[in-house]
Amino acid sequence: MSDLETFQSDVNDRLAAEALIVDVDGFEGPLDLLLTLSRTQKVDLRQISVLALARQYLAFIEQARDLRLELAADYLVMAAWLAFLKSRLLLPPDPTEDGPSGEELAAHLAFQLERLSAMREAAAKLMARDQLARDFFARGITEDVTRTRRVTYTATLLDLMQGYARIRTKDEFRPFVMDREKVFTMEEALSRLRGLIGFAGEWTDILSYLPEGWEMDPVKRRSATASTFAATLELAKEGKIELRQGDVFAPIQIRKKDR
Amino acid sequence: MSDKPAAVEQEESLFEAPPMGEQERMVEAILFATADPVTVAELEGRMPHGCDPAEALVYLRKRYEGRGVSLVKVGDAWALRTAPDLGFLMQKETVETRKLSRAAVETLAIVAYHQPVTRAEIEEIRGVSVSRGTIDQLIELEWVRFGRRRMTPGRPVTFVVTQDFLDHFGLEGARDLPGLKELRSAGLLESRPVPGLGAVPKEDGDGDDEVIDDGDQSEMFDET
Amino acid sequence: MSDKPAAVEQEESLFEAPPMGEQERMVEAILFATADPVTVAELEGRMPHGCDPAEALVYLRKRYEGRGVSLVKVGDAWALRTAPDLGFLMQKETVETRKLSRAAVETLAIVAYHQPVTRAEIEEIRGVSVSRGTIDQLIELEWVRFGRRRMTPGRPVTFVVTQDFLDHFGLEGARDLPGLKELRSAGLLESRPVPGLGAVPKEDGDGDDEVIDDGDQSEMFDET
Repeated sequence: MSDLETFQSDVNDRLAAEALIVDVDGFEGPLDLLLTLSRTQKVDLRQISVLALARQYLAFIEQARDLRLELAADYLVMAAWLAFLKSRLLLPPDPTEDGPSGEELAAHLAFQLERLSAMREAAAKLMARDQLARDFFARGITEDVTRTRRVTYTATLLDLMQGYARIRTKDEFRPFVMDREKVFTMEEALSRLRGLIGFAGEWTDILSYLPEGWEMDPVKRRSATASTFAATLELAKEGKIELRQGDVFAPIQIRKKDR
Repeated sequence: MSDKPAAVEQEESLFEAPPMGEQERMVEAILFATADPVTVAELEGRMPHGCDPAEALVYLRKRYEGRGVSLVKVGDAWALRTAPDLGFLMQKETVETRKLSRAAVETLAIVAYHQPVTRAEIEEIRGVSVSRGTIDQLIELEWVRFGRRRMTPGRPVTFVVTQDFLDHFGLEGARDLPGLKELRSAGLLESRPVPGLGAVPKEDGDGDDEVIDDGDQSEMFDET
Repeated sequence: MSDKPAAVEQEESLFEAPPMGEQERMVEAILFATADPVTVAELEGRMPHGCDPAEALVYLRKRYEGRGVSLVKVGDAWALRTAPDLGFLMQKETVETRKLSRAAVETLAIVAYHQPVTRAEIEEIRGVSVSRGTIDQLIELEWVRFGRRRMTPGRPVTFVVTQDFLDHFGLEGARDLPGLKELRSAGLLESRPVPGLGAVPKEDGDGDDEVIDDGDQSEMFDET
């Protein structure tokens, strides 16, 4: 119970601290956030001060970052870009430098915001229209005169595409049993090693014990390496071999243990 | 619309009923949109208080006299029906549609994506032999037709899709068919890791041809 | 249904089209018989030889003006729909549609206003990646379909809105989208290149004559 209380007060502190900060998850990306911020300037989007907007955004990100370290990459990329834009807008243009001017970049950003805002309004207008089966209706009794009975077959584009996808991705589908083709089991590795260690009088790299045909394909190689390694541990436990490794990540070597 | 004189004798009611012209419109709309014949009582229940659907029906019936549609009584209910003498126009309405079989869909898809394609090639891609009936059916549907013969030994016949096919599937051209990658990104095909590119396919092998879901590496700002 | 001697009458006027009043009845009956919009071409195909359904539609539209049902144009097809002001009578027929997410609504609007539009362009406008389910949902609703590929590097697939979309929102054509003219004159439907990234080719530069050409959706935007 007291845990819960502590938790509760933590949450309350956090909520208080974030009182002015809208949860970043509530936004659909940096452009959405910028659009919301721009509304506080209460001017036509065409007259918006991109510099002021950049400052607001950076301040927002700074603050949000203090509180939530997991702030998304998109937002940080936008923050970096806006910081760059801010400096371009503040510093006198360098005539030797190529590339778009700060004003051009700012104008483009303003355009993007205006366009997004316009699309939002358009979407709202669209949804506010009278809609079929809600405000107006189609014919309820469709004709059922059955005179000529002709059978036609139908399929949707979706059927077609999914059918195609099904065929083309067939090779990717590996049911469990098939998948084992690329798995070298520890039992297999053990029986293979048992047959071979008789020859391991000298220290030899365990990788030289990988079964033939398993060295090239990365998936097979990984599986065979792992099972072979596990098998050597098992054999070492049984006292049949010795293992050594010179250094971290150095080759692991084995040698037959003479009794 | 309110050209009709309002109903003469309106029952004493708290609210004034709409003018008869309006009531006629209402009855018309209800009969048009409802899937079954509608009784007077039901009309009354659906219309504003004080309406007289029976009277509106009289006007409506007169209005539709001699038209392509007429107001008919079905038992004790009313419905709008196309005029009996125009039944011959309805032939196209009586088509029974069935879903295309999976074999046919797959064959059709291969023709669309690989045209011109020979029968042997279709079989190679599908990994099963293609029955004669399947291609015949597609040809009969006029979705597939013969293309030119391939200039290879045996000069096999090829298959291509038709304009009817494009029309049916709402395509501008066969080239506009989305590729696998696009299918995937449009969400029409569950994305799954490509073998050899890291993640190993999940080993819960559920069936062999259903797409395995890849637990979705949800993008942070995924919309819902 | 009774088999009136309509067929007989039909034979008589083998070379003469029925009078316009009769044609109007036929169009009316055909449109009454179906819930889906019917194209002029289809009307023509079903009516007796020599009929002019386009003209009959003009009369029919006038006849239904101000009535409970009206004749509406949907793309290049026609349908009868109840008058929107009577929607309140139709609670029983109302179909609860799945509520679209904000992302889906915005994506739909972008496709409608910017069509043909690529996925990358949608993302550029929204400033966020389009999740798989969003376009999938719109395609499933049959409001959005694949258009032609853009003739730019990568030949990306484009999206356009469908006749069902027009029908659903009561639009005669895409050019009747609310506020379209204003948006266009404000330059908000242009795809402006990001400064410094050079010009991005916008329109599908035709000239690729291999593409099967047909009903170009750009005509939806044609000013008449």
